[in-house]
Amino acid sequence: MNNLIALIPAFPFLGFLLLFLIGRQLPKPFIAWIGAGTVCAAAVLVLLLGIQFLQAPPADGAYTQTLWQWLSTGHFSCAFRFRIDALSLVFVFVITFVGALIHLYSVAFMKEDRDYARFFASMNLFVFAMLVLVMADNLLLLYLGWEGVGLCSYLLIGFWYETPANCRAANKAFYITRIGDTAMAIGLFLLFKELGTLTIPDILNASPTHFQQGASNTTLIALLLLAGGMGKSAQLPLQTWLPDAMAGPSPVSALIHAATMVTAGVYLIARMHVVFQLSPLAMAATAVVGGLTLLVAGFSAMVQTDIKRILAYSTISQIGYMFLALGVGAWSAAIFHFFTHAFFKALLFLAAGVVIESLHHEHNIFRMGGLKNRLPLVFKTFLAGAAALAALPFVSSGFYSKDQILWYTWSAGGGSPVLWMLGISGALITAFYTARLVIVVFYGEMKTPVSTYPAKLMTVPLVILAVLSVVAGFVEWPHNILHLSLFSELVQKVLPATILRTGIPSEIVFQGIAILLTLTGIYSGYYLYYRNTHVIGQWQQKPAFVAVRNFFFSGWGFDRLYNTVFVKPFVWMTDLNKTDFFDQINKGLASGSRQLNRWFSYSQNGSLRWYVAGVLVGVLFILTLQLFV
Amino acid sequence: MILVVMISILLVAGFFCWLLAQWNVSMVKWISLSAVAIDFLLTCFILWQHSVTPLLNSPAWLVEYRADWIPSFGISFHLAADGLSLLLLLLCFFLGLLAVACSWNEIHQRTGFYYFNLLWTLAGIAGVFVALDLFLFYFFWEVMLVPMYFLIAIWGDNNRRYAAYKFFIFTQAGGLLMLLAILALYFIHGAQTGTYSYDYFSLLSTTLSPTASRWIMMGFLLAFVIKLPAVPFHNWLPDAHSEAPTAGSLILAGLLLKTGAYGIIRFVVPLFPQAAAAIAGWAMLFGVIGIVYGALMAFAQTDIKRLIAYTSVSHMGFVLLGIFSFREIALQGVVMQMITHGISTGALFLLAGMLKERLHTRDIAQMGGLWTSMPAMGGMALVFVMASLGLPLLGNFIGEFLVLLGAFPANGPLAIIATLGFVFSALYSLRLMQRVFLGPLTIETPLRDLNARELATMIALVISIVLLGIYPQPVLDLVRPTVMQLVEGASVATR
Amino acid sequence: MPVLFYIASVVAIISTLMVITRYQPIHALLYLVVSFLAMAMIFLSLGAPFVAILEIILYAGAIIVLLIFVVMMLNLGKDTALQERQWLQPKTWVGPSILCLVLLTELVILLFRSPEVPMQVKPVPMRAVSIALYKEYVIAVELAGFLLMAGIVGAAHISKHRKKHLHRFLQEEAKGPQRRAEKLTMIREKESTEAVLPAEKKPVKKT
Amino acid sequence: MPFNSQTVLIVAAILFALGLVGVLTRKNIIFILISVEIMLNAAGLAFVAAGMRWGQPDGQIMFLFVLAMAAAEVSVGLALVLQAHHQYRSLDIDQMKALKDEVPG
Repeated sequence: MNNLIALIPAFPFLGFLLLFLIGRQLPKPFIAWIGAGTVCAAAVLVLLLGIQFLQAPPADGAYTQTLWQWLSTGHFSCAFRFRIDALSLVFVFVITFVGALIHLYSVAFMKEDRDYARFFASMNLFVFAMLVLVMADNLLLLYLGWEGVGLCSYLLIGFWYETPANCRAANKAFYITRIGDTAMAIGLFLLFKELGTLTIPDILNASPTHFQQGASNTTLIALLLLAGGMGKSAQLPLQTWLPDAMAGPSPVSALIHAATMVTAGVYLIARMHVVFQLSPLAMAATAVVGGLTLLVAGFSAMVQTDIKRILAYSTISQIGYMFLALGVGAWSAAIFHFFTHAFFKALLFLAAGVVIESLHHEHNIFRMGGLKNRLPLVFKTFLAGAAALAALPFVSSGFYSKDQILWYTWSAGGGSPVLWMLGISGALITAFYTARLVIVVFYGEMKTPVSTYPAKLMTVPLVILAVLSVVAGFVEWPHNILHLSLFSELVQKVLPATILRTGIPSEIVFQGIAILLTLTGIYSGYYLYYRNTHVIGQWQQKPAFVAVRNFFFSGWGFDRLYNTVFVKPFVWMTDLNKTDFFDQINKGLASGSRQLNRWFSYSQNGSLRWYVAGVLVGVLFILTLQLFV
Repeated sequence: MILVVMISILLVAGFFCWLLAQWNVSMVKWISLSAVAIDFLLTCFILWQHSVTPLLNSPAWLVEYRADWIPSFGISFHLAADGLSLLLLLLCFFLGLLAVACSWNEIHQRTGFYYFNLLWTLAGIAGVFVALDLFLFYFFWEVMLVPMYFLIAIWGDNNRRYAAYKFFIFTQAGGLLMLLAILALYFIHGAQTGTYSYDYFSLLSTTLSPTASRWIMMGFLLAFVIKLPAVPFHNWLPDAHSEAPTAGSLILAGLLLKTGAYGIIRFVVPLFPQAAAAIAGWAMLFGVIGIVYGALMAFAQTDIKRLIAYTSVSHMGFVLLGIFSFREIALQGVVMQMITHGISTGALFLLAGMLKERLHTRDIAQMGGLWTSMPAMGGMALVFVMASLGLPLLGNFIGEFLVLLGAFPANGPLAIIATLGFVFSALYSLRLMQRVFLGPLTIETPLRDLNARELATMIALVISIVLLGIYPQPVLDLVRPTVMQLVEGASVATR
Repeated sequence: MPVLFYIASVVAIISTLMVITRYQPIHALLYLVVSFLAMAMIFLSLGAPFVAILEIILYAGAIIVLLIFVVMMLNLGKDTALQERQWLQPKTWVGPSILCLVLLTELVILLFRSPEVPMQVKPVPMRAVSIALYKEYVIAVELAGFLLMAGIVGAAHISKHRKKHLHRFLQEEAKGPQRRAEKLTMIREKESTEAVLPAEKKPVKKT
Repeated sequence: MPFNSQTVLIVAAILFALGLVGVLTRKNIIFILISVEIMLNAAGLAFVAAGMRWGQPDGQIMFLFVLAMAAAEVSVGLALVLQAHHQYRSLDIDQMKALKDEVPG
């Protein structure tokens, strides 16, 4: 099996190569076979690998395969080496499995598109890059995947490039994540300076002895890596790109901007957990960033009207939960939430894609409505996903993962009541906006007629994901209910177990509060948007409410802030110096000598008398020198 | 001897091109193509020869040729190539092939003289990369300059006279400073040892007073940073690049700039290790300024060739930063950066030339949505735009990453600022991509996508940049002895 | 002898002063003859009879005659005198004169710096001059011959052309044969159109 | 005043200065040529005087060369005068300024 793990990324890469080189000449079915088939093959391979891993774990906890020596100079050396341990396995599984489903979905979804080959080429490249990211044995290779997924995200957000807004969104996504990437690159340089290696196992082994607990350089490295994660995972303050990234096709949003790429930050922090653990400050920062983000994004999600933007803000918010969990030291809880979130959020996006396509590319939820009976299968699957997002108790996977996080935010080593408060209010908001979304879209009267119905190839992935959204949580139960924690047992081969503080109220109290708040949120959504819709209408009369709503709607004004603080001054500055300041110096030199030439030209006036006088003055000068020397 | 053959093939073929153009123009193209191809194969042959024996154990100088030229002044015809030189020769002939190929249909007037200039410029560049006699080096330095001037001044765009003058004055000013420095070194060395010689190896042993060494080094360094170019001596570059014909831009960006970097590596640091170490901080600072400033300027440009030209300024900043950090990793990165920048920027200029040929404008405001009509060109452009913003998997990333990795221990704050160049490079690169290929289609006239010749050149470039990105180890091994010597020399000096 | 010298010098200086202040060219030339004759006297008083004779023959004879010829040929008379009279106002000559005076003063001061050596007038025989001329200075004599030859040929050449000719560098550039042909046809067309026009509008002269 | 070599040279200097004044102040080319002749003659006097100071013939030989040069100069100069008269219909030196540099804009 060791020699096969390189095949996992190789399949999608092969697909990319074929489609990139000869894709335009191929008929569409061929493209679909190549595009989806390669990812499916990778998924099958991962399933086989996973079964083997679970049955007979490798001796050192990881499969590794070295392809070739990439770079070796001085005491720096890096190889194309893949490594799959338990943490990577979870990610690889999600990427290939969800990826395969989304590819199948896209075969039908993108059928009418002119650039079919380009779409699948980019998607395959993305899967390849994402796999490289999570399978990388060293941080340089990880960075390769990291940038690769950024490129694919750029390409796919701007897939319909003829609309300028899409290109702007793509550029914005790339720029903002690039800021995080740059911070991460600096972190890598610092790590290399300190440890002399970028190989992940070496770093994890050497860090505890090399770094001191809480030393400033450790904190710096951890914060820089965190910044990288913040960029990729759309966390405060680098979150503004993700809502705009919804300009891409829905499968792209599902795969890249919900299930996989945006969780790369979570992966990075989990991967580098040893470094983070050495720096309490960085851990606290991670938790605070996550906590704030989940609230900020949750509030924005409450007032959005575009179905995909709601989901985008909810994604930011859910990743905020993961960061929160990472920050308090609940490593496995974060990964578990990633696991469940990947299913239900991909499901929600795919279902939203179906809805949007069925309604003539209508994005506004207030022009939808009453779809429950028209698209019953979509409704059911969407409901499963929404339940998981809202963390409906016991029957949804989201409940199990989120409940664990909420419990640990108070009880884990890095936890605190404040963080718990953040998390729990986020849960309330999440439940509220989820209920709002479901009710506005699927209940009430129909405002736009359904024009097309989804193909079978689109509904099958929905069903599979819906089932997973329900059952994926059953692998890990709260300890006070059932002692079944398959997931954390697997992940804890790599990640440290969560350390609980002492003297904490019983877990059941927290669960009760969380369930109560979730139900409250759902009910209030139901009340405001179904039972008593005029209440909202009354509120909208009040200017204060409208102001707050607009503030939330604009994503807390971050875009405007960045526009005035960074973008406009930057553009102004570059425009100011468009003609190159240094060129002016040279031009000045040139015109100075030209001016001298003009002055001397006056002496060249063609008059013989003047020339003779010049000679005379020269002679006088020499003679005068003679006189006085 | 093989080095002499290489250079003389180019020179002789250039003459033939000039003479035969009256009778048969297409023969001229084939002559120049085959001359460069022969040189390319010869370089490959040398590399192959030395790859049979393990490279790391062989002496640093792989090929050497020495003959007296003007013995009474101690001037010899001394050519030698180590791994670095061979690598740059390979790049030189590779880009030379592309330059000949891309001017195939572009040049219609005075074709013979054009190819004469092209080949002589290439010969001059090749000579610069292998000359080990300082007089000879200066000679080749001028040989590459003058034909380049003609290339810009005769076959350039509307504002070609201005650009050509500017190019010539800048480089010539630097060249004269270098000549002064060479002479000073020659006389000081002669006064010390009694034997007057321009030979590199004998001059290496000159002991200079700190003041003399600083001034002489500044002479060399100025010539090279003008060529590189480093801010604030970069102004000739945007004009020259944007006005030159496509092949001219290709050679300027791909090769001429590399002669500056090569000069610093080969002459400035080994000849004046102490003085170089003393100004290392400043040089790195100017490198970083170049990175940031070039990127900002590139962002503001609307002329596609000027934009690419400023990206060169930005990328060459990494070279300066890397060289003066005196770390092995950084220097390896510098070499990678030189090679990959030659390829990627050369490719971008080729693309700009193709766009100019089709649209008759260089203004990106008039372009847009070209992907729709030219998807193949768009794909190629995407690859090289990504290379220029330092995407891993492509060669440029290796260069920049190694430079920064090596520069980090030498000067942390500067390296951090240089890393911010990643963000800026993303800004200008994506802006270029978006303005030209994305967005709504603005041009109604049907445009021809890449033809077979263009596709072949672009694919050759893509393959080389990807190969360098995923397997750069041969390059690193090849230049390792050179780099090690440099690092040792510098470390002795700083101690 | 000194007395002779002083008298001759005074005559020379005065007559030269008259030369440069005359308005009529012919008057100036006549004063110039006087000046040259006085100069010949000075040479004689210095003991250089050969040079004195040459001065009279060549300067006062040949060169002055040439100048007079030209003055007569060009008929430089009252008009020239009037022009010069109008020109020679104090404001035009004061400045240059002061400059020259300064020059003279400086020269004199410099001359008096060196020790005064009384002049022993000891005639150098013509024989010695001739021997030196054809022995040590023979190449210079040849060169002087060349110079005179070139002067004669040049003078002949320059005075031969009557028409106003521009140097070829100054002529209009790029006058290829094709362009000239175009011009010719243009001119012909013009002439043919003008042939239709009334006679008085025709070009008067054709060269 | 004693009869020194300086005295002779002073006379030569005075004549030279007078010639120079002529060149500088006159307008007609003929006058300028005449003044040049005066200056050449003064230079010749200086040569001769210097030669006599040492009792050597070299000064006189130099005078001969000056003479030859003056002859050539006058012949070419007068030819030019004739030519100028033909082309400009005038001998005014102030009208002949073809060598004037055009001041770039």
